[in-house]
Amino acid sequence: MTRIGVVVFPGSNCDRDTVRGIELAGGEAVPLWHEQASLDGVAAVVLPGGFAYGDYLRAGVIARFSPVMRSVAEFAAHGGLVLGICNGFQVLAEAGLVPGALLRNRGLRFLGRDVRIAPERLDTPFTSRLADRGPLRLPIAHGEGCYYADDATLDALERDGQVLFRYIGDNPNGSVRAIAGVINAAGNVGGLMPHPERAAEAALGSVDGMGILRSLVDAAASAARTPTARVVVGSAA
Amino acid sequence: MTMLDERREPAEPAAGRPAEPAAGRPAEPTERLHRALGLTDEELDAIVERLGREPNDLELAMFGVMWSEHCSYKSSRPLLRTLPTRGEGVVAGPGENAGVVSIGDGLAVAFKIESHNHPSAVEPYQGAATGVGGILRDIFAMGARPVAVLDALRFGDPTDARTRHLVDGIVRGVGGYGNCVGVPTVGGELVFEPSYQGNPLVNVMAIGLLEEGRLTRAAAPGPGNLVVLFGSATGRDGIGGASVLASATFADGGASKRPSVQVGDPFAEKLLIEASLELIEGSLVEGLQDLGAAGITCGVSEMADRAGTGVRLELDAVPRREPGLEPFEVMISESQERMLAVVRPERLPDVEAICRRWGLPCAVIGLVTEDGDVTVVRGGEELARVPARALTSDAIVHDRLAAPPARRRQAPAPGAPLDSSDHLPERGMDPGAVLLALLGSPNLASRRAVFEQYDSTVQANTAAGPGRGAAVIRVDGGGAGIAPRTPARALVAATDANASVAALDPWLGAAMSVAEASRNVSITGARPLGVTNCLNFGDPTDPEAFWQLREAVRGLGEACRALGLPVTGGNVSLYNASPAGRIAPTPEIGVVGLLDDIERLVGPAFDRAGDVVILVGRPTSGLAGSEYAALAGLAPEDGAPGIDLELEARLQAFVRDAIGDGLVTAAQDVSGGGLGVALAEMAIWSGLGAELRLPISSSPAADLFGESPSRIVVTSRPERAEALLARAVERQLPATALGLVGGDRLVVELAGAGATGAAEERGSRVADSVDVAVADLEHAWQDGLP
Amino acid sequence: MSAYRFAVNVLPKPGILDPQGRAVEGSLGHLRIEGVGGVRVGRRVELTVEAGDEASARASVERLAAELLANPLIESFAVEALDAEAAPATTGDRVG
Amino acid sequence: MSAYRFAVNVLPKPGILDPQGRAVEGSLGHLRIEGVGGVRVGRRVELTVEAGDEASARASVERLAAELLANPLIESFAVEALDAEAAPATTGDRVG
Ligand SMILES: Nc1ncnc2c1ncn2[C@@H]1O[C@H](COP(=O)(O)OP(=O)(O)O)[C@@H](O)[C@H]1O
Ligand SMILES: [Mg+2]
Repeated sequence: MTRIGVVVFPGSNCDRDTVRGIELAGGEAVPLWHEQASLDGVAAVVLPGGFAYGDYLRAGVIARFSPVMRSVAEFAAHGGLVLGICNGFQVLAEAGLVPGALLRNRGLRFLGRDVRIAPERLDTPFTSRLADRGPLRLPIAHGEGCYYADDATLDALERDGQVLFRYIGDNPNGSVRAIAGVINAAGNVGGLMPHPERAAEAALGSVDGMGILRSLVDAAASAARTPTARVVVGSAA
Repeated sequence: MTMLDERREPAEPAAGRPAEPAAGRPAEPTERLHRALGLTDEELDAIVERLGREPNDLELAMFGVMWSEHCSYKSSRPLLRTLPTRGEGVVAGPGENAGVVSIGDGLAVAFKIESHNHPSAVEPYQGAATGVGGILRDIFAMGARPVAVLDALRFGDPTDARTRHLVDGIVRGVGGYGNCVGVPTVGGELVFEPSYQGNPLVNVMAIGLLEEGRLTRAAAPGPGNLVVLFGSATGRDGIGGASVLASATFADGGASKRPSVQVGDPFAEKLLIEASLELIEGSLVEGLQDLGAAGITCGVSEMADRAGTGVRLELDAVPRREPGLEPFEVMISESQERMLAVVRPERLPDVEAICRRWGLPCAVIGLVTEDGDVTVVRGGEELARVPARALTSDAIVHDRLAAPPARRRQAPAPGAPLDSSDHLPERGMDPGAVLLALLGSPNLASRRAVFEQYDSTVQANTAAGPGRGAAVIRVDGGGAGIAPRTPARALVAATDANASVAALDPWLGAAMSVAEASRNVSITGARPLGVTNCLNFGDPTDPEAFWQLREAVRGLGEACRALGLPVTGGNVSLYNASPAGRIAPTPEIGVVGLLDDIERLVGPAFDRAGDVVILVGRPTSGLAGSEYAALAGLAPEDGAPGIDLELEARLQAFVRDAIGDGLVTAAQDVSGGGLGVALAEMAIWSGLGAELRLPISSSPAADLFGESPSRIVVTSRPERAEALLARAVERQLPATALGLVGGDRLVVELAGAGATGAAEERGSRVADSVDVAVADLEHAWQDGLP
Repeated sequence: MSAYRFAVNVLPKPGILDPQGRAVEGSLGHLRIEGVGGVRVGRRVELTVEAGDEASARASVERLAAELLANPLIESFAVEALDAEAAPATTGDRVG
Repeated sequence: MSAYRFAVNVLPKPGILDPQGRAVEGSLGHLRIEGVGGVRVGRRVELTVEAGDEASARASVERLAAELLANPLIESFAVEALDAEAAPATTGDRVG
């Protein structure tokens, strides 16, 4: 089974949910403690939701300096697959691994509700298993999810296909151009605010998140098969 | 002066008590001090008796906090003893940090509700936040991983600016803490009632899951074991009224340096949860206790008392947040996010390693002894020595006076014939317009604006979150580190308090609260396991307020016995009053139930067009205390509706069994806003209308909008409806098929003698039926919160 | 009438727990910054007041700070006069 | 080694949306405060640095501000020297 790392920062609180989501999608989840520099040879890394280090100053900012994140940055620089969910997206943005910043929600309140997002592309490691570009219903739960980048950056993102998801209808946090998720220029690092791992079981109301998780597991599986990825993983370890 | 926790006794001499020292007692400094610390002269005498000498200042400070109402239950203890606490599966009951009930397969559920009313009135955000933090610690101190929070909130006038400020801050505080620690807030209440103006209620319930073998007690067994403090460092938080002790020694008005407001650090709490559970998992602790009110004093004395041991504390070993703390400050500080563990010496290195891994300071601050005393030493000098018992189980108990109010309304006996003496404008009313007004009223409208500020789905086990009846949390679907099981089970939880009825009749209000909370659990198909409760009442030295408390506890106990529910824990909050008077007595009830198969969960929304709508139960008279009466601005003279607890028990068993047998497709209980609102919610939540005909017993208002208990609406597939109705008859429950689900309007035609003529009499266009588009119902309901 | 620009610095009162400050201190190790301590995290609010003279402008700011910007139970504040120049070019609608 | 105390003022860059600033402006009406506008809400972090001289202390603070306290995409910061007196006794207590 493909091994996918789930980083555990102090204050992560979706790590167990993410482990479970990855397992439901057919992957093997490997917890990665924030103080470890080794990525244990995983084929992909997920930064889960939560409040890493309390998120007190600015969401995600302190996490960026942890030993594990230095390795994740190196892993990503060598083409390793990284997905950030909610707080994980904030950490990626603070670390500069994806473009833009996540500001406080426009309404200045934490928001926990279901939203609809639609993928812009189906040819990324995070969306390949989605059947079409139709909307997915996923929960959000964040206080700082207002995506921001300046106009020039946004234009470039749109041009280069780096917008991963957009909110459909309700733009809950005031994100510019209704952006709910982005990928980096190389296409191996992605982040989104909604929680696919909380929409992975019918008993809990929705399985719309499974497509994203399965895409990741697929992409990780093929990365694990390619020798370059192995080298990368080894070098990060 | 009052202290900033739930201790609210006036520290000044009570009215009528002489301010001068009692006769025969010299006016020494201690004499004045004890009153400033909230202790009466009688209590000081009791302390001297227990010690066999005068206490010193530090000891007096320890007694001051421990003999507060909040810690000692000195007024309520005799009443609480009357509650039924034993029941199937109860493995920990009152007296522990939280109640624990076995749910089979080696798992157990821990749950408890607690108030943080006064701190929230003073500083809404931090008060509510630390309220959440405190109750969570009670749960994981038992060895349980917290899986859900419910917040029951009560405020005064919803349009008042101060109320808005309180609602805003308290809701943000609950969310700010719960969201960060990663425990979903899955339910609760939001009620507006004038008596809470100036004294909001913040009652928070938490639920946790544990492997039964990991059940941990808050005891300090084994002399020679170490007492370890871990978590945040100790500062001057929550010193409050006791800072009089400082001004005695600090010339420079040091009291101003002693902040009473406790600030919560949910990040620290999250680390504390993980570290505590890891310690328990590794069998590294002999006992674990959270520190809350009365801080270290409470923690060590309770742990020692439970084990029949003593604790010798080395004061200087306590890690400080700032220099210069005085001994009494260290001993009673209410700094948040701290835990006490009792550890065998050989396991200390492992304990330290886990704390270090989670970035938590940890220090050995004392030793378990055999002598039964809490001893405080500093550098070899003994600063205090008090028997642990004297601080806790042997604290003073007061026999308070109870007196019913001079004039009180009686509830009609159950089954009393309905009449139309309500003096409400029911004849000639337009029931559709009343229904819309009720749906849009502050107490019945959608609470979305509040619960959307909560993370209700973290941990990925929430099958039903806030907003639609009871909360449903999956137990063993494979998440939360619990082995998956097929079928997966679920916990179902609800809180309720019928304070408006309790204001008329505290016995009845408490009994109805228990019935309603339990009913909300039963209608999902779950079997209620136990009750936790938070008794929010007034000044116990006021005989009328104490009578209210006594009656409510009696109602609570009787209802629990009738429904077969053990009371596994709770909390008492007294002195709830504002200058305008005391609050409506508020017996907040939390019920947790177990659903054996989450796939069989039945929800309150209509399920499918064509389903048959059946009303089980029959309305009884009495509109007093209803939302309808509040809306009409009337205080009906006919009293509140009564309750037949035996009928209630039968009704709940009926619906659980019918759901278990697959006869039910939706179930909703009739409570606030009556049958009309119950049906409207079923329609709104499904987007489906219904075509119904309601036989009126005699009064359209009582039938449609009355809130008499023991009624539920169920739906079934047409082919099962007969069986369901027959089942009701078998159980001697009145049941009426009202019509069918379908269409996009809610139509309720009022039929029978009581209904006809209302329109004629007025000679107007007024309708004898409800006929409203579901979209309009939804619109009124969605936008009703001011 | 002239425009005066002020800053209001709001900080947790001494003795009050400051979780943010603690979090920053906790992260210093990872940043490899040494010798930093006593971190307190608060808010800074900058604003412009139109008033007849600086004294009355300052009085408005003091009131605003006491009633809205700081929570007197747990925070203290200080008002600081800034160069009027420091006013940002545009910031959105002026109210009041 | 001496102790130097600094403040770092972090504010949203001009042009960046500042909903908190708007919220403050929105409540001015209720408070009946007139003539206030251009409100920007940011953070203020006060801290003490032990260093050989002020210049090297300031360099540490600048680094901390640039890397941790402010996000250059959306915020700008300014470092301000304070009286060493202003240092609170101690605060931090988290280990590791
Ligand atoms: N209304 C009540 N009904 C039953 N038990 C109660 C009630 N109030 C308090 N208790 C029990 O008394 C004990 C002491 O309560 P409390 O001091 O609030 O506990 P803690 O300090 O752990 O929060 C607890 O076990 C609690 O469950
Ligand atoms: Mg406790």
